[in-house]
Amino acid sequence: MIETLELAAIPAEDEALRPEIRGFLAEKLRGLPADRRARSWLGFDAEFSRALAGRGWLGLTLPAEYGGAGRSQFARFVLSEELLAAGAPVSAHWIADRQSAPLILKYGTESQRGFYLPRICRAEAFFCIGMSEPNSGSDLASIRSNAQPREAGGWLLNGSKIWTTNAHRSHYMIALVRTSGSPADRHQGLSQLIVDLSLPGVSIRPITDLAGDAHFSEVFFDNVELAADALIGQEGNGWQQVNAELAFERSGPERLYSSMVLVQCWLDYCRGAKIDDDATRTALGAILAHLSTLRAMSLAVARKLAQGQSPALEAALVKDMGTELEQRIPDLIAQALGRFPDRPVPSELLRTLAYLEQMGPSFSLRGGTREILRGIIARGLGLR
Amino acid sequence: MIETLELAAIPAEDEALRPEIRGFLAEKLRGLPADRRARSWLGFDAEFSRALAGRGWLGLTLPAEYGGAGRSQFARFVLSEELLAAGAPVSAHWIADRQSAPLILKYGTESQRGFYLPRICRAEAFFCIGMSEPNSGSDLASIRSNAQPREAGGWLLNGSKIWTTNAHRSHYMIALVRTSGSPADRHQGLSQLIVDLSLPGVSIRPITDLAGDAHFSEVFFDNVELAADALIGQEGNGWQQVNAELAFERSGPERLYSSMVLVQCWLDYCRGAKIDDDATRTALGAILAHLSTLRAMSLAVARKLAQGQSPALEAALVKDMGTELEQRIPDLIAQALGRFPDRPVPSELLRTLAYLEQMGPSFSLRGGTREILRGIIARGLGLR
Amino acid sequence: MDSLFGDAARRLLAETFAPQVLDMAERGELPGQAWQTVEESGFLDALVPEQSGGAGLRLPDVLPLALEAGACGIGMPLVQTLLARAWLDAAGQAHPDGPIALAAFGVAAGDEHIEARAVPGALAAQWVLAAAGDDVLLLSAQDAVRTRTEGHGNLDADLRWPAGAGTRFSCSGAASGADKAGAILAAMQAAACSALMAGAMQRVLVLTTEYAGQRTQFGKPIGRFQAIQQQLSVMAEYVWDAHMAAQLAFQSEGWRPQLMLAALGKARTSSAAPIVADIAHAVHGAIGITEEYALQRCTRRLREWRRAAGAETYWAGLIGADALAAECSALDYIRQSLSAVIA
Amino acid sequence: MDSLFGDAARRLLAETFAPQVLDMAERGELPGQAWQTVEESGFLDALVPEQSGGAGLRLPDVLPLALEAGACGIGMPLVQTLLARAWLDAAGQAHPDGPIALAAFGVAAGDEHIEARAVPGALAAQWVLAAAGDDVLLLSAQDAVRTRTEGHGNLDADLRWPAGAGTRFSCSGAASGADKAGAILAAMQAAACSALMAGAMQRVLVLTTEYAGQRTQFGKPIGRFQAIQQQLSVMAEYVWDAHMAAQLAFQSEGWRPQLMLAALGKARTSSAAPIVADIAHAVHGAIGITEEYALQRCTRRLREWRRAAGAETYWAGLIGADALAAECSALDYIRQSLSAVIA
Repeated sequence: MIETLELAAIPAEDEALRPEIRGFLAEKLRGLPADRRARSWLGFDAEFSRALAGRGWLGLTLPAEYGGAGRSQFARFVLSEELLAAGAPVSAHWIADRQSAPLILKYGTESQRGFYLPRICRAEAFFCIGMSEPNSGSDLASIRSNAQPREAGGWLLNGSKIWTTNAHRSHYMIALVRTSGSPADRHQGLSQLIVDLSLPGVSIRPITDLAGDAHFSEVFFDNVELAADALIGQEGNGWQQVNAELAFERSGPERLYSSMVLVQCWLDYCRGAKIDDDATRTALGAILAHLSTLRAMSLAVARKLAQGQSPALEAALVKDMGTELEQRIPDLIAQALGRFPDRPVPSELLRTLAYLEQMGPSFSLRGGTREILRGIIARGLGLR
Repeated sequence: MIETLELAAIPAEDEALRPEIRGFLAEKLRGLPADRRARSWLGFDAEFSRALAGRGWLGLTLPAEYGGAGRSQFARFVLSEELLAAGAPVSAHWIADRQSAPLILKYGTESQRGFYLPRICRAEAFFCIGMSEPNSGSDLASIRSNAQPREAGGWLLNGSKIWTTNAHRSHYMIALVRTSGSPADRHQGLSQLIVDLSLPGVSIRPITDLAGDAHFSEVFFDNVELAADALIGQEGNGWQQVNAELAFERSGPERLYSSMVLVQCWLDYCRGAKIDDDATRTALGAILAHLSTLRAMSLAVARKLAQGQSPALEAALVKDMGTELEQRIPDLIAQALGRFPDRPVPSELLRTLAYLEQMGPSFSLRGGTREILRGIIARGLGLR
Repeated sequence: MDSLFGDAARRLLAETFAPQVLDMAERGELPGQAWQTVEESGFLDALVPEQSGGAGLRLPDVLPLALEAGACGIGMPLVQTLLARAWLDAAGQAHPDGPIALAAFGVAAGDEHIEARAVPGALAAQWVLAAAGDDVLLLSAQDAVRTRTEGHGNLDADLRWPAGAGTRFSCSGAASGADKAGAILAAMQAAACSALMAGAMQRVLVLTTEYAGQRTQFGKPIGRFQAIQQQLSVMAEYVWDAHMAAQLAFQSEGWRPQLMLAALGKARTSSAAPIVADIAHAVHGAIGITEEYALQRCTRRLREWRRAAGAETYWAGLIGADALAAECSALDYIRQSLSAVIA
Repeated sequence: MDSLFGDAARRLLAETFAPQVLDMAERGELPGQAWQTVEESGFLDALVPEQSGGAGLRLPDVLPLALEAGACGIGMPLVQTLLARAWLDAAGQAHPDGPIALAAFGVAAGDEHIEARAVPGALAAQWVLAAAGDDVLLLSAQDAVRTRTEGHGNLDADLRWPAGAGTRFSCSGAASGADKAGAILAAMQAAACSALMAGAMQRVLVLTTEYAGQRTQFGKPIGRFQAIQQQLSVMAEYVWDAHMAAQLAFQSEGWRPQLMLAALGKARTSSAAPIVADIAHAVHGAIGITEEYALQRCTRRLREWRRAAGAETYWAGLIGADALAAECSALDYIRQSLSAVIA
């Protein structure tokens, strides 16, 4: 039986970061309408990321020797929650900061660390993750992109990746590719390579999404020559590394706040229009109450991370429930607003609502579908 | 792709049954509190069943030559909906009327029809269905009860059945047992036998349910000697027959009205106490609207039955959604009542609510679990 | 019900409103050619009496057309135009050419301005039939100051005219309740949205089952996984239920939707819409989020039509209030107020 | 939090409240011996200050006991008695012996009678602490005319006393809002029910996973079927969430629950309770419906505690109204009003 999570408090020194971050955001986001801010971690703004880096807020948990701030997981929690609740456009550096940097720190050579981490902290290296392929979504074992060892050393990369967030505006991709064997070998023979996306043979086709944005891409590799140190971690160990990486991906507060700009926008409207009916009160209270328990659970996961544990199961559980709430919030708000069709609703609120209704389904695709997360939980329950 | 259902009207001559039934029920159910009526098709009252039979309302769709009324499926729909909405204690004859009689009519010999059907129509033969066994629930292929041919002719029955509704107060059981082969043969070698429950070697242990009632039993067969004509239908054809029978079971309006007494009791309370708040209005409207579309779908299934079709897929679909609504209704009403804890709620309503909250889960166990019904639908969608 | 009319209407809409045509409308340009084709087909006058030059059909007869408009994801107010033309004829007014949007809610006729908020499909309309108090106004959509209400691909708009604009139909003579001008327009919009949603959901079910049968993961089509099968079964249930709700919403002896049946239709289809859309996207995964794949237009419309003219909460509330005020039993309320079969 | 106190309390409750003892209580007989055992353990005075002879613990310290009372399915007002004793001590009153039920809602003190409706656990109580307007009454449950409110196995009752019965504590001096007598008793009942439900849900999860691992169908344990695994995972999520909600409801520097945290706890656990109960029964099948199997007591209690003193709709509405009236952002409202960690 899996243990339930215990309440964890944010240490005072980490909580102390909050006013400074708020001041920064109030200035940087001034005038940005809610429906733009609702994009948050799909909002790409390299300049904003550099400004954050200028404040020392990229690589917050990385060691100082690599340009990081050496702060705790709780500090990172406070920063993330302020950025996401405000709807800051964090997409440019988000993956590098959240996934790539910890991966490089854990599995990289000293020279890889020394090269990439300071650049990530300075917002000079944006990363994307190459996992899905046209014929493999959640089923990563079926990956066909492959890198052959070159005689001169290094690798020759061929194949393609799809649904890669920000590929067309990132500097590097950490790609999961086959370096030996065939798809029949399943998870054996997969490795992670860092691909400089400016190399010859790399071509990128952005894909327009249903909201009219192009946040993901298809990436083609045609005999791309990579140096030997493109390999990150151990050859053939890519599957294990990816799962460790996904645990980072799943444990952050971004699995909670994707609809927070909408909640705030709706709350502002209700207060401004003096709306205080029963349907509104109940929906608002239900949303806030659930956000509160999920936030507490997310903090408990952060504590486990801070203690050096790998709370993969707990992270999967919090993520699955968190994305479900994120997806449910637009629906609850649509119900509350739709209760009173004669009341005029500001366009900004309707745009924000419509955007999140449409993008909501993607919240449970990133980092493992619902079925996969529930499979992880079922394993934790001893059922498989 | 499966076709959606088309609206069907109840013919005027069948609709005309309604006032007569209402008059009868008004008299018979006078003074029976809602929490007793909420038991409806678990409410056993042999005298009530005999009174119904006296009006010619048992075996309504059976041919007149066997004592039936030769009426249409729509007549049966009207009768069933009036009985269930009123919460009449129909359990004594329900299974015989709904499942056993059509089964005997379809698969029985002339002599079996001549013997059983008139008795069913006179409420002199109550039936139960022996399917589940201690180690087989939905997995009927794993049945271990077996009947061996006797040298003198007939069968020797051994084994046991469990969760048999009304076994301890029925005259006959239609049991699915193995007559050849072993569980490894799966659905081969199963047959249906009509077991006279008064025979030597039959023993019955009622099981108390969570509401304190004993509506189902465990039944043991210890060398029960059955005559040759205990076999109904073809030897070895039991699995096919059972599935045809379950299609009857799934297609009735009882998959809709299990919580109807509660709805009415709640509605009476709200009108009496002049309750007209937003939460109540919305919940009531949602319940009535969904009951209405499901009723229309159920009528469309009745039309297909009347046309001699076997709408197994449609019945599974309507049943799955119908039981889900039946189960959801107590929850919706609990939410609406629980919105205003200071309002006094009559005990009768609370008892009815509590009973249905607790028994609700059983609605989706009878006649195929949710997973099984959804499997049937998935097959209809071409997915398996 | 698979009448000749239905078949012909379905074929025409599917041919006329190709994705490129819908894209054009979503960019805010009226697809004049497509509209002209439909106009010439006579379908737009289907509900207008024969003596006024229409086809004199009853509401249930045009359900196939409305379902197909939903299945195509047509955002311009086509079904609404059929209803609006019938309304105008009944009011003794010849109808203008071009698409007519309905503004059943959110209209404020003040001393300086007439404002209509979040009018469904207004960016692709030439006219707006608006309920303002006891009266109804026929306004030129193209003369209005129009502000797009939502985001990408949406056709709703806030509209503003100077006071006194348009043609005013005084309806204050009408009785109360369901016969009030606002209630009639609301029922028209609710019935239209019911059928549009039901049609879109059927399309979404087809797209999703086909995709689940083709897309392979872990060595087999994803439609073979029990978890996916269970979700698709639930989706099918809601789609069938929505179809039944739309049929009920379209039961009428004439052209005019009955208020409580329209309420039922809008309540049920609006409840189903987000569930169906969410399952469809969950099964499709990333490809469902792309602009080029057909799913997104249907699901976007589902969410728009669900929010248009009151969500399920509003319409269920209306039914609940009506049932509380009635004196019959719950079963009789369902049988009498929420059921109908027009032969 | 796995303190010595917690371990000891858990062990004592599990040993003392065996199923036969609970059955006795559900038949309306007070299990005097069991109560005596708990009384002698001192646990009932856990929240009473040391100077009054209690253990002087804070609310979060007694959470393990409350969770265990829920896991055992104890319907008599045990956790409520801990809180009532602390309240009485704070009011300067020595507490009476025996179980004390809380009547936070539905109390009417008229000229002839005092009536308390649907008081949770009243049939297994000797006393009732009731909020009546601005005052609180301590009444003898056994002197009341008691009418069982619900059905089989339920311990709630409607109670009636003659006017003037019991001891009256005048609390009208108290400030407003959360410090009103009614709000304090409501918060006590809400917090108690939160922990009871969270504990019961943990038990239900254990029972259900064990059953799914043992019960074989179609040749393998049902827990190996993807559809069952998905349901159990959802159940686990709600159980964890409920546990967190109960922890939050029990955060207090003293014995007294904070109103908004108690509201959060009751809202979340009440939302989870029917979902968890329904999944548990769906997985268990017929055996879960039997009286002799342990599941039904836990799920019955879950539904009772969910309905007791306002369902999730009431408590979410309270939070929503408070948040609307506040001036801070949604995030800050969550951080400041709906979060707390007592070191």
